[in-house]
Amino acid sequence: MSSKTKLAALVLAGLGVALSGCARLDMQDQPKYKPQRPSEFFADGRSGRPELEGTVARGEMQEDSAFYSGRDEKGDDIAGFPIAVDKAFIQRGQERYDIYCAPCHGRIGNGLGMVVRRGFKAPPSYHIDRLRNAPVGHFYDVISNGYGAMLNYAAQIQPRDRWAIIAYIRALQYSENANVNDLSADVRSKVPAVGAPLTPEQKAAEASQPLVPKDPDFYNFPAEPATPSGVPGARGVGAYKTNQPERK
Amino acid sequence: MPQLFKSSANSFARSSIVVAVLVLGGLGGALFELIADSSYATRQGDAREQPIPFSHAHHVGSMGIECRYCHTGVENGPHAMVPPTKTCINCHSQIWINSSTLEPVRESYRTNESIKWTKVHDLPDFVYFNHSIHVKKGVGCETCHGRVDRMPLMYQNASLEMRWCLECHRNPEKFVRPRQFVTKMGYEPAEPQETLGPKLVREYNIQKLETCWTCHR
Amino acid sequence: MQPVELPDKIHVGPVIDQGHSLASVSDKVAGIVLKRKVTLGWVFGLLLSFAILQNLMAGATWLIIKGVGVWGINIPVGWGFAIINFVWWIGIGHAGTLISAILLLLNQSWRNAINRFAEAMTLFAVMCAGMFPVLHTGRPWLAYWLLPYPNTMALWPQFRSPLLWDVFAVTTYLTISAVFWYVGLIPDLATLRDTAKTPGLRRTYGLLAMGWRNSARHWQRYEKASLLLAGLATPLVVSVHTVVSFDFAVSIIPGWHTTIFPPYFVAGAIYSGFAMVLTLMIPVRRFYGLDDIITLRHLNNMAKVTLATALIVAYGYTMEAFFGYFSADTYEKFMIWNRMTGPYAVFYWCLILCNIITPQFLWSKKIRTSPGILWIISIIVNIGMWLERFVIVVTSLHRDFLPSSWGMYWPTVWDWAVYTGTLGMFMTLIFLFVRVLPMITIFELRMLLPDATVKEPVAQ
Amino acid sequence: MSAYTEDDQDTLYGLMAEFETPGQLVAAARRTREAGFRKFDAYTPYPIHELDGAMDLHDNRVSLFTLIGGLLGCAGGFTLATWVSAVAWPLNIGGRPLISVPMFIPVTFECTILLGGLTAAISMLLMNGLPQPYHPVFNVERFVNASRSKFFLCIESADPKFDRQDTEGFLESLGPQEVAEVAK
Repeated sequence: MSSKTKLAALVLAGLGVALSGCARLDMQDQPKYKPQRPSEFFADGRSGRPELEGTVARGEMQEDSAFYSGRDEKGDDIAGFPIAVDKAFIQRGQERYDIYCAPCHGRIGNGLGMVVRRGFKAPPSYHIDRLRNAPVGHFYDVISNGYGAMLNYAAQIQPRDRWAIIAYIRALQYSENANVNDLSADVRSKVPAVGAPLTPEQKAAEASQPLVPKDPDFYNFPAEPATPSGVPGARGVGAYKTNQPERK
Repeated sequence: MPQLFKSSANSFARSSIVVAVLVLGGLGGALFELIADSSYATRQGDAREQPIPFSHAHHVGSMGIECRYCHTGVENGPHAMVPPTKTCINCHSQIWINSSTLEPVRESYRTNESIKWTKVHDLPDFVYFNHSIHVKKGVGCETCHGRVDRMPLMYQNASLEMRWCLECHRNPEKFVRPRQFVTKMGYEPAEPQETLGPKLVREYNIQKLETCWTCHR
Repeated sequence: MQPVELPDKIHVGPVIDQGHSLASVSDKVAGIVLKRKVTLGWVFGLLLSFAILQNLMAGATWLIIKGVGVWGINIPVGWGFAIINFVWWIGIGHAGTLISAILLLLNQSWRNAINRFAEAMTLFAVMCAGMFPVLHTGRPWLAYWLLPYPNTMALWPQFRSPLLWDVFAVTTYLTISAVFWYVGLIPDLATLRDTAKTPGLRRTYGLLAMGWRNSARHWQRYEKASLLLAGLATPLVVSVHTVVSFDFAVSIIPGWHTTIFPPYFVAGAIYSGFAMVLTLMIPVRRFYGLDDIITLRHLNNMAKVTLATALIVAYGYTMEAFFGYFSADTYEKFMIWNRMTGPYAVFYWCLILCNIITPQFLWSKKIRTSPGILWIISIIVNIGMWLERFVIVVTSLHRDFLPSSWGMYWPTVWDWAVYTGTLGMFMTLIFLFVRVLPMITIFELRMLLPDATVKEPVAQ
Repeated sequence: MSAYTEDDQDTLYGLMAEFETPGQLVAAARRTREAGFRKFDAYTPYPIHELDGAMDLHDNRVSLFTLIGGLLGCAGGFTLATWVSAVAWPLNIGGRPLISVPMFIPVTFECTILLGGLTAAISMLLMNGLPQPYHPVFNVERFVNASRSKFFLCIESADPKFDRQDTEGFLESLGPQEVAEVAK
C-alpha cells in the first residue's frame, strides 16, 4: 500500500466517521406507518384512517344504552348510576375531573377554572339547585355531546371515566353543601364553632389565598372581543349565543 | 553523500509522527465521540419550528393544564398522541379567536385537515416504545421529557441515545416515582430516592428489561 | 545468522548462486526497483489486474446500494462466498508469516530470499480477506461497530463469540504483519535511498527509511526486535487460523463441530499459502531473472513443505470421514455421505483430486525442481484449497437438520464480482509492490554471502 | 591523552574510518574499545553479531519493554473481556457464566501479541532515535556504501578521549582504506 493510498484511505475513513455522526442511520426511518405519521398514499395525508360510518370496532359494541348514553329507553336522563360506585371509583373520578374538567369548572366545581379566568365564558357552578337536582344522565350527556360553549369530551374521556367524573361531581356538590352536623362527633369537635370570629391567623391565611391572584401579570393577555366570531363547524359554539339551548 | 535533509528535519519528522498519532488516534477518537454524542447529532435541546408556536410553558406552566388533557393516549397506548385540532378548539373556540397565530388551528378545524406538527421526540423506527407501560410503572413525563412546563417551544430534553434508555432500564430504582406524581412537573420525592426507589420497584413489580428484544422487536 | 550448511544430499544446490558479492546483490535487487525500465508486460499485467479490481468496486457498490441480498446467500446457506473467500485468503496469508517468522526462529537461511515477497503477499491477502466480513455486514461503513469502544448504545461486543475472536485475530494479524514487514523494510529502504539517483526518489525512500544509518548499535536492537516480532508472530499465525476454524468448530453444525478443525485449518492455510508463494514466485523469478537468488533449492524446499502440509490435510479429510462413520450420529453420517454423493459431490471429489492426489507428484525430486510443473501443481492446489472451503461451508449448511429447511447455494454474479475483484486487488498490489519496493530482503541476502563471514585479521 | 578543544566539538562530529571487510571492522572496533573510547559506532550493511562482543553491546531493553508491553496487553485484553462481559454488558445466555475464562483466551492472547509486537517495533525505533533523517555521518561522501558493501567506524568528538590528531593517528593505525572527517 503506498502512502498515497493510505492517505486517501485515512481521509475516507475520517469522512465516514464524520458522516456517521450527522447522518441518521438508514433504518432509522423506515417506510412503514407509525401512529400519526403522514401518508403520501391517502388524499388527506393521514396514515391513521377515520372510522367509516357505522363501523363498530371489536369490543366497542355499545349495547348498554344506559351506560353509554345516560338515557333510558324512553330517552330521558337516567337518575341513578348504571354502574356500582365505590370510593376508588370516586377517586378515579376526582383524578379525571382534575384533568379534564377543572380547567374550566374549577377544582371545587364553582365554574371559575383557569381557562375561564382567561376569558372563556364561565360555566354555571355545580352548586346551584338546578344542577344539584339534575339527574346523572344529564351530566353524562353534557360530557358526551357538549353543552353551551362546552364542546364534547367524548374523544378525551371514556364512558366509564365519565361516570366516575359524575360520581365525583356528586361528591363535590355534597361537600360544598355540607352541614357541620353531618360530620362525625370527633371530627366536628375540631371545627371552630359556627359563627365564631376567625382568629387573626385564620384571617391572614384566608387573605393570602385570594380566589383571583393579585399578580398583575396574571391577566396580562391581549384583550379579546366580547363577541366570539365563532369557529365554523364547531359544535356548541353557534348555540353559545342563546346560552341555554333547548336540548333534543 | 550529501545530506538529503536539513538538521531541522529530525525534530520535524519526530513531531510530525507525534502530531499524526495525536490527530488520528486521540483527536480522531475524541472527535468521533463528540460528533456521535453531541447535541448536534442527537438534536438534544434543539427547539423545533412548529406551524403554530405552541407553548407548553404557557399551557402547562402558567395555566396548569394537565398533560393528559391533550395527550390522551399516554396511559393506554404506545403513543401519547399529539391531540386532534378539536382539543385545541375546546378552549380556542372562545379564547384568542381573532389571533392570526391561531389561524392554522381554525383553518384545520374548518377544513378537517391535520395540522402538520413537527415530531420532536422521534425514536428510530427499529425501536419499539410504549408510553403506557412506562406511565404504569411510575416513570414521570418529566423523567424523559424534562421540564415541559418551562419550554416555550418543545425541545428534546434527553439525548434519546440507546445508552440513555439503558441507564434507566438497568437501574429503574433511580428514576421511578409514585404513580400519582407521573405527570407532576418539578417532582421532589417525599423520602430519599435511595429508599423510595427500591420500594416502588418492588411494589410495581418493575423488571430490569435489558434484553435486545425488549425494544427491538 | 550464518547459512546453515548441510550435506547436499538433502539440499539441491546453494541458497544463493556463486559469484555474488555484497555490492552485486544490493545492486541487483535494488536495480529491479531503481534501474529497470518499466516493461510492457508489467504495464499490461498491472492494467489487467486493475481492470479486474474494478469487479470489486462494482460488486461492493452494488452490494452497498442493494444489500447482501444480491449475493446468493439465503436460508439455509447464510454463509456463502464471503466466508469461503475470507478463509481462503487468510489461509494464503499464512505462508508469509510462516516463512518470515517460523523459519527465522528455526534459523533457516533459505528463507531470506523469499520472506519479503511472502510477507507482502500475507499483507495483501489479509487485506483481501478483510473485505469479505466487512462487506458481509451489509453496512461496511459501520464495520467499526465490531470493535469494543465506548459508544452511545452502551453496547459491547460479545467476548464469548468466535466471530469476535476473529475480529481481534485478523486485525492483530494485519497490524503485526504490517509492522513486521515495515521493520524488515527499513534497512532496505536505506539501501534504496543511498542507491537512487534522482533527488525525489532519494528523499522519498529517505523519509520511509526514517534515517536508518546501519549503525551497529541500531542493528543490535533491530535484530532483537526482529527476533521478538518473529517469536510473537509465530504463535499468532497459528492462532489466527485456529480462531478462524473456531467460527465453524464452536458451532453445532454437522461437519463443522469437530476438534480436528484447528490443526487441520492451520495446515491447510500453510498448504495454500505455500502454493500461492510458488504461484507468484515462479513467474517473478523468471521475469526478473532471479534464478541465482531464488534458487532451485528454494523451490525444492517450498515444494517439500507443500507436500508435508498436503499430507496433514489428507489426514484431516480422512478423519472427517472417519468421525462421520464413528460418531454413529445420523446427522454426521448423513453429512459426510451427502458430501461424497450429494449434489455437491463433484466439488468434493475435485478437491480430493486437487489437494491429495496432485501433490503426490511432489515426492519426485525431479518435479520439485522443475519450475513449470511446480507452478501448475501450485495452481491446482490453490483451486483445491478454495474448493475445500466451499465444500466445508456449503455442504454442511445446505442440508439442515430438518429436510423442510433444505436448500441449495449457488453464487450470483455479484459473488463472483467481489471474489474476482479481490484477486484483481491482490495482483494489482503485487504488481505495484515488485516495482516500488525491494521484493527480496537485501540485507539478509548479504548475510548469506561468503564475503559476510567475519575473519578477523591477526592483530599486529 | 590531551583533551579535545572547544573548536573541534563545535564543527566536528567525529572521525570516520572505512574498512573493506567485516573482519577488519570487528578487529578495529575491538581495538577502539580497548583503547578506551566509548562514544563510537560501527556502520555495516548487515548485522554483524561479532560486533556485539567487540563493542560490548548488550542492550536488552527492547526485550524488557516487549515483555512489559505483552504483559500489559495480556492483562488489558483479559480485563476488557471480563469487564465487558460481567460489568458493562452482562448478558445471560442460557445461564452460562458471565466470566468464562476459556472464552476470553483468544482475545487475551491476541491483545498480548498486538501490544507486545507494537512495543517491540516502537521501542526499537525510539531507542535507536529514529526517525532521524538528518545525521552528521551522512555528510561523509562515501558513507552511501554503508548500506551496500563497505564497513565504517566513527569515533565521535564528544568522546572525552577524542583528540583531532591523536584519534586520527589511532584510526590510521587500524588499517582503514580511508579516514574522513565527519562535519557536524
